[in-house]
Amino acid sequence: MHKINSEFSEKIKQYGAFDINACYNCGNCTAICPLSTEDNSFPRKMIRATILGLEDKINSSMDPWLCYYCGECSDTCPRDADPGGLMMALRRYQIRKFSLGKVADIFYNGFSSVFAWIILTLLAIGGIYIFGNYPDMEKINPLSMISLDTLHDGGIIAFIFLILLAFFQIYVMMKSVNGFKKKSFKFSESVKGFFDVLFKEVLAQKKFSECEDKSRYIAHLSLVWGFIGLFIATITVMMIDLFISTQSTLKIIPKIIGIVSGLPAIYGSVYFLYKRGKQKDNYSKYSHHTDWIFIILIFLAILSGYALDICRWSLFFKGYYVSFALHLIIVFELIITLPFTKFSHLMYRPVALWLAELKNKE
Amino acid sequence: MFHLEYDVMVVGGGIAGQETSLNLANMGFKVILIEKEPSIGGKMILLSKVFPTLDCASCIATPKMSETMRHENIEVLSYSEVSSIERIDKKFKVKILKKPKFVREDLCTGCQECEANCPVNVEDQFNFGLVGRRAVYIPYSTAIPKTAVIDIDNCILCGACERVCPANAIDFTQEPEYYTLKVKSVVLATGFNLFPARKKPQYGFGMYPNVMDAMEMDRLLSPTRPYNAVIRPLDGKIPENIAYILCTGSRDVSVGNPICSQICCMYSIKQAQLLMGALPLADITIYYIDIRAFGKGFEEFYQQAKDMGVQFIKGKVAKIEEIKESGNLKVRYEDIEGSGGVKEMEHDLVVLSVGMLSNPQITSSFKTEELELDEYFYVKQTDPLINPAKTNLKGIFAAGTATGPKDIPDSILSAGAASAEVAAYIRSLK
Amino acid sequence: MKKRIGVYICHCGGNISDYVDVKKVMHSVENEEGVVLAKTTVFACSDSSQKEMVQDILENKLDGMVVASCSPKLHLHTFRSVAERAGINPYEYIQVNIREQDSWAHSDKPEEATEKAIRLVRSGIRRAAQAKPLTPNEISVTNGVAVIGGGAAGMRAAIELADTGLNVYLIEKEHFLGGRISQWGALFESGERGEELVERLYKEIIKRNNIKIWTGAEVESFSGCVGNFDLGIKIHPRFIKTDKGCEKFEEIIKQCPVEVPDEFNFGLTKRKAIYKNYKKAFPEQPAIDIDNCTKCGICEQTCPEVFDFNQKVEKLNLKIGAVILTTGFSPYEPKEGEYGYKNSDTVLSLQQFRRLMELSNGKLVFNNKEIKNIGFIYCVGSRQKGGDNKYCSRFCCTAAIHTSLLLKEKYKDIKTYHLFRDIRTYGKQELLYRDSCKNGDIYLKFDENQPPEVITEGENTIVRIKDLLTEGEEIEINPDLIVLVTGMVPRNNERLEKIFKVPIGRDRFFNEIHPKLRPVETVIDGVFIAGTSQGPKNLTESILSSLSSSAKTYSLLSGGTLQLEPIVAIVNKNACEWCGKCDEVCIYDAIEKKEAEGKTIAYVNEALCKGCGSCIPVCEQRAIELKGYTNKEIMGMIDGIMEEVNG
Amino acid sequence: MTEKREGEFSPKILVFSTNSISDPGIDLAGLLKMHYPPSAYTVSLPCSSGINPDWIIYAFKKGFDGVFIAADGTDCPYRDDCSELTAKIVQEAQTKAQDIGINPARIKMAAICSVCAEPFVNHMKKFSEALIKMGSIKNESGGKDVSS
Amino acid sequence: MSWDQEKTLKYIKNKMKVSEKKVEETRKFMKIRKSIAKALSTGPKTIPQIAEIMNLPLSDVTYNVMTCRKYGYIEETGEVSDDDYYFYELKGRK
Repeated sequence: MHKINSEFSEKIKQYGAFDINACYNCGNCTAICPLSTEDNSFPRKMIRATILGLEDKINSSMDPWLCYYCGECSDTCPRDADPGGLMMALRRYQIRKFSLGKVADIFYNGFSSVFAWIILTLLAIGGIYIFGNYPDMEKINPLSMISLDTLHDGGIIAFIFLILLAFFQIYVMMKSVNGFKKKSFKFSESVKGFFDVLFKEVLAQKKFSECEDKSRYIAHLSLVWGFIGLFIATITVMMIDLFISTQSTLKIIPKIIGIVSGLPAIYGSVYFLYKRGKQKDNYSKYSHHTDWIFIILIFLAILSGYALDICRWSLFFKGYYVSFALHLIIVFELIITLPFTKFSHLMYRPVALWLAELKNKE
Repeated sequence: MFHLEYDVMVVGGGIAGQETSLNLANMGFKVILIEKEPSIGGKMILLSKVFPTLDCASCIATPKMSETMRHENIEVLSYSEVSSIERIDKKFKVKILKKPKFVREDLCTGCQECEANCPVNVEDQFNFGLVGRRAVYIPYSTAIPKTAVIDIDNCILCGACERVCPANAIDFTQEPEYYTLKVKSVVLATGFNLFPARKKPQYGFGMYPNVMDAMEMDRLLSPTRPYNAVIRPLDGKIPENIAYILCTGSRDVSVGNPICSQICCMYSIKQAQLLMGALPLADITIYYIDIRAFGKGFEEFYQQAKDMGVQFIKGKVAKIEEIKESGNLKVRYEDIEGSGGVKEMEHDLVVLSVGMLSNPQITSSFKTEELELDEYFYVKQTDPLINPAKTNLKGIFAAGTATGPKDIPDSILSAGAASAEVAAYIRSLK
Repeated sequence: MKKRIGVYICHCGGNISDYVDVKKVMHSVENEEGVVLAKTTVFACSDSSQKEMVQDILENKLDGMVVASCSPKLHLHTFRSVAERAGINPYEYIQVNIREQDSWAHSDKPEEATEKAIRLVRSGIRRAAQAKPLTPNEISVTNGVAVIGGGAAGMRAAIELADTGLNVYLIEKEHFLGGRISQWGALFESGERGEELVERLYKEIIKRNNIKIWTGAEVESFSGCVGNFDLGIKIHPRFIKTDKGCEKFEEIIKQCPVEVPDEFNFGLTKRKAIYKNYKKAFPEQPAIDIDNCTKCGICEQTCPEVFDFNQKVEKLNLKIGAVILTTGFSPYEPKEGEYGYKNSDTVLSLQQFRRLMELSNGKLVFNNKEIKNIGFIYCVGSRQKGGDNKYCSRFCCTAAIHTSLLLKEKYKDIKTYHLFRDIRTYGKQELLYRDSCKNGDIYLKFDENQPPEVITEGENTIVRIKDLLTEGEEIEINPDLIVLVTGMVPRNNERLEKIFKVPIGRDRFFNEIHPKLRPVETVIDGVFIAGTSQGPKNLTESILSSLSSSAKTYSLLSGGTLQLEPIVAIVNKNACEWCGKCDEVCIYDAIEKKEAEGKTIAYVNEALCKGCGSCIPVCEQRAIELKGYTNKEIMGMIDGIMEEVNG
Repeated sequence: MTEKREGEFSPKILVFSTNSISDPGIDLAGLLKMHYPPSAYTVSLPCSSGINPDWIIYAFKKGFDGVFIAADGTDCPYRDDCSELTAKIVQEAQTKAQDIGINPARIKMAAICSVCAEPFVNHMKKFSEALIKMGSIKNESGGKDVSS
Repeated sequence: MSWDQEKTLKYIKNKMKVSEKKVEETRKFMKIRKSIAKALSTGPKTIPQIAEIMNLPLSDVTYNVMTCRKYGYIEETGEVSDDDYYFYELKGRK
């Protein structure tokens, strides 16, 4: 027995999906969706749940994470109800819903998010100011600005914080989507499913590739691979610093990885920035401010990374340290807000895919 | 034969135009009927049978057509177009272009000897390209006037027709003729255009031969059927499993037509019933959003189809894929009321129940004023509740599907209404 | 003189020739006596075939013609006019039905169907051989049309007919014109209100001095035949003179002490014994409901000159040429307990609800409760599986959705729930459905076998529905008011049906002859139907049919004369020995006693004779026959069927 | 077609129908492709109350095995008492038939409305079966006059 | 009815040119017609069988076979193959 809550769809409209009420339940969106399957079909069921305000159904659904917003559903919707837009809106809704202590609310409210980002930035600057030193202006040595130990400790603290939060929020999500109820999963299947998702979806982005518009898939894949590369490069540099020597020539390897991975990442982020700016395709017609902040941060993170290297080569020391500080601030913000912003799809989506995989196995 | 002045000019010789002409002629008005095709009859004459009574369309249409043609108060100009309408005082000066048929109507006996000897083959527009026709042709066996016409764009000027014509009716010297007439009133019964199914690329119409539109299916089922059987256009196979996709091009903003065409549900149900008769072993599935069986006897007709075993599935088909080896088609839909979820079903023939679009071509003929259209380019009814045939222009009336989608009974009623309004208008001029 | 007969056997595209060997039929009959020519044709009804027939008749000097094709219901007139054009008397044309009653009925046995066709065609030939030329009777017609029912359709028809120069008698049962539409409020498409529309029509009507209106009038009798009917009407007194006005009617109505439930508002309010349906109802004078009047005399104190309590029931006899029935519909009245109707204070029909909307200003209040949530349940009384009303009422989906849009416009935060089976907003009405969805109205779909359940507990009403759009899950709503979207049912018109002898369809509405060929005509010549008396329609559609029937009426009467069917009884003067039995049995008073050639015989008044033939079997002398169905013709047909068929 | 052998006897039925009610009903049976014995032949009249009993006897004499009157019943457009009048005609014809040695059960009447396709088909089937049991009219004394 | 027939054709030939493409298409159709006739000369065949002999896409064959049927060159035998195809044969005429 469900009761109707017609306020709910109004609430969802804060996150986009303004036209969803126009839906007349023809099922075209579900049927055109290349990712929708017989056992796991969306988005119409989500539309229905939203219009009727069946929050349980929405809270317990993984569907928002399985959608890549190819936009075909919205392109062909006979009522112009933008079903894809709803899936995005529901994602935003769920990020809030699953976040610890509703912290994500801060970032999803236009008003409070301004303060949050300012405070975070100030915090980062303050951190550098407190824990850092005045850098060595004679040569380029990032560690002269902020010590290896500080970085190391900060990094570890951030990672522990992140991992705890991630586990907690994934736990919240799985509980919410009834992921734990099905005790019938076999352990071996779970593991296999995990690797399937890791290789097929995280690394190859197979589902994304099923969208009609392949350019988005390529851009996203570039971004993912670029990011993984950059991440590896950063970690490796720190590892070499920590365990070998800050002067080790080995550092050339992560440097090259970094420069090479930066390129696809730049391509990907520019692509999305451009598309969102142009607002032509359905998925880019409407951008929530959180979408903008996320993509801009990513872009700035990579850009500041490149600026670092450019300054280093051009021996523009001041520029180097400023970029370094900027890079640190942005990376800090990205990492620290990961569980509460759009970035969190990095953790939710693989889990959702994994759960969906296991569900299909039943 | 030709008066220079008429009481009424009716534009369009479909069922609404004929009915309007006949009504007015029976009241004693002089009517000139303009039809752009070589034969009057419009779309109805091409149909097989009509819902919900399952009368054969020709049985209803042909007597009306011949009565129209024969009526002493009606002058029919076929293969003609209205090129201009100008208001002069209380009357209209209209210019009509009579396209050359290159066949003398007064001599042609309709023996089709020319057709038998013409070497050219082009797609037959009255069979929607299912078969070919000659460059000289009679549109269909029930055509009125039943005289041949030469499609000069496709003619290779071999002269075979001219040589064999026993009546010496071929005349290549014909030129376009312009007539200037005075009329007191004009009725626009210009009908509708079929939704071009190609505009819905997900359905593969034009790409997959076994995806056809419903008008083609109606031709396959009609007494003058081009295949003499219901078989697939791909390979001539007798289909066993036929799908209907309703709302193709209707109720669909993505193709720019959010309104309902109001006939597709019923004609699909009709075709399903006819197919059950023609192919007793075939399975028929109708994919629908809402079944709109609203007219007199329609709901009962729908229930009858259900009882006959036609399967109705709620869900709009989103796309169709062809299976290469068999030419069969896989349709993808959400089984909303069934088990739920996306389903794929294989059919060996898919019929797209295409809707109606407006045919606003006539607007360009108005030279001294502008005819108002509605949002979807149908002629706007300015007083739909009380004077349904009235347009924004005094003396210009509309009937049939010119003002919006209608089925045949409603078109006929609207023609009746238009004739009453025209009669009142002309009387008011005195 | 022997007849020269032409025989045509139609393939009907294949409808006939697929089962009946038409060539064989042709060969079997071509040597029959009198047959000069026998042919087959693909479509006998096509223009070219018709032309060919005319030519054949002229060339071969034929004086009889037989076409074996479809049912005579379809094409008898077509071929009669072919015959006529070629100079044959149309009654010397015989149509043989080898489609409906042969090829289609016996498609399982083609050989036997062919044999049957041969026998049938032969019987047609025998009949043609005996057929006599008949000439229709020309009669002059009365310039007058009665329109029965003063709703929108009737009023519109009256205006149209008056414009053609006919005298129009508009007869309305109630004391006020306007019918159902005046109860409705804002109308779909233009937004014009029903009352305004009625006013517009009324003002047009009174401009025309050839329209006579009788309100409070009932039809008593109807006799005569097409072109010259007698219509007896009974006019109930209004007790107020319609030719006199008074400024203070409103006050007078207020003063009246009597209060009775107001039918016009479906009992939602009370009215006085002196009343108007609504403030601007037409005619402008109020009427007095004498059954409820206490004759206290208070009303007479103001404007005494307009009152006339001595008015009596008046009977009139109108001479008319034709009649249009626009008697409208009744809203479906749900059964007690149907979705809680009458059992609960929270359940109304759509028609009642529209009145409630009309009557409320500011807030929407019912039973002292402000209405914020409304549940509409569709298809109440329509598309019934088990019940009487199998049909779809056509207007109600749009009406309910339009209502919901109006509500949203007027009361911003009202919520509506629509429990439907299929949404049938056909044509441009789809746009209303779209707008309603966009407004946030919620649509829930139920299966015909699992209708929603209405549970009422005092003030609280719960509706449970298994929503097919949400995987059949049970959804509960808690509306303040439930509106049953009730369709149209035919009016309880039994008396009128009897008087006019109009045929009734399966849906119990008046039935037309054919929805496409003759959509506003009935089997009774000169009796037309229009509007919702014929079946559910929205206003525009009602007007379409009303105008159509006006056009047909005008065509019928405009000539001043009319040709009557010549199939009437005929008396063999020699055999008749007046016994009066034929006169006794004839209900049309067509038989008269007459002295002729020295003896008393029966005489048939051809204008009154309907050609039923009831007089034939009662005549012991067998002195009376029916033209076109004489003994010779019938027996000839029997002979034709029974002669052996030679391979 | 040659004379049918005993085993294949298909009784010939003459059906009197009415132009506006029962004939369309019989048409509808065809329209719906419902099958009934093809040896039933219809002669349509304005109204069943106008059937001359002599025609029925004549039909028997010409070799019809049965006569079926598809009356209008209450649907008659001419008169309300149509059924009663028709019943009287049937009675008269039955008496006459009996007088000349024809089984009166060979005359049957039923109301067939304009949509009564199915009832009509059932009547035809049953009547045909009943007539098969009665055997050919030629075996009855009244059916002697089979001249042609 | 006394005009010179040849003249009317000449008249239009002077007025308009026939594109080579149209003539080519007509030739092509004649060829197809002949090869359908040839394919059927050995006995009745179904459309897939004709297509195999003619080596043309199925849908083109259906269109052309049906056109030939319409103009009375061929007709169906009335028999149906096991896999639900009609057989077509040459008609006496040509």
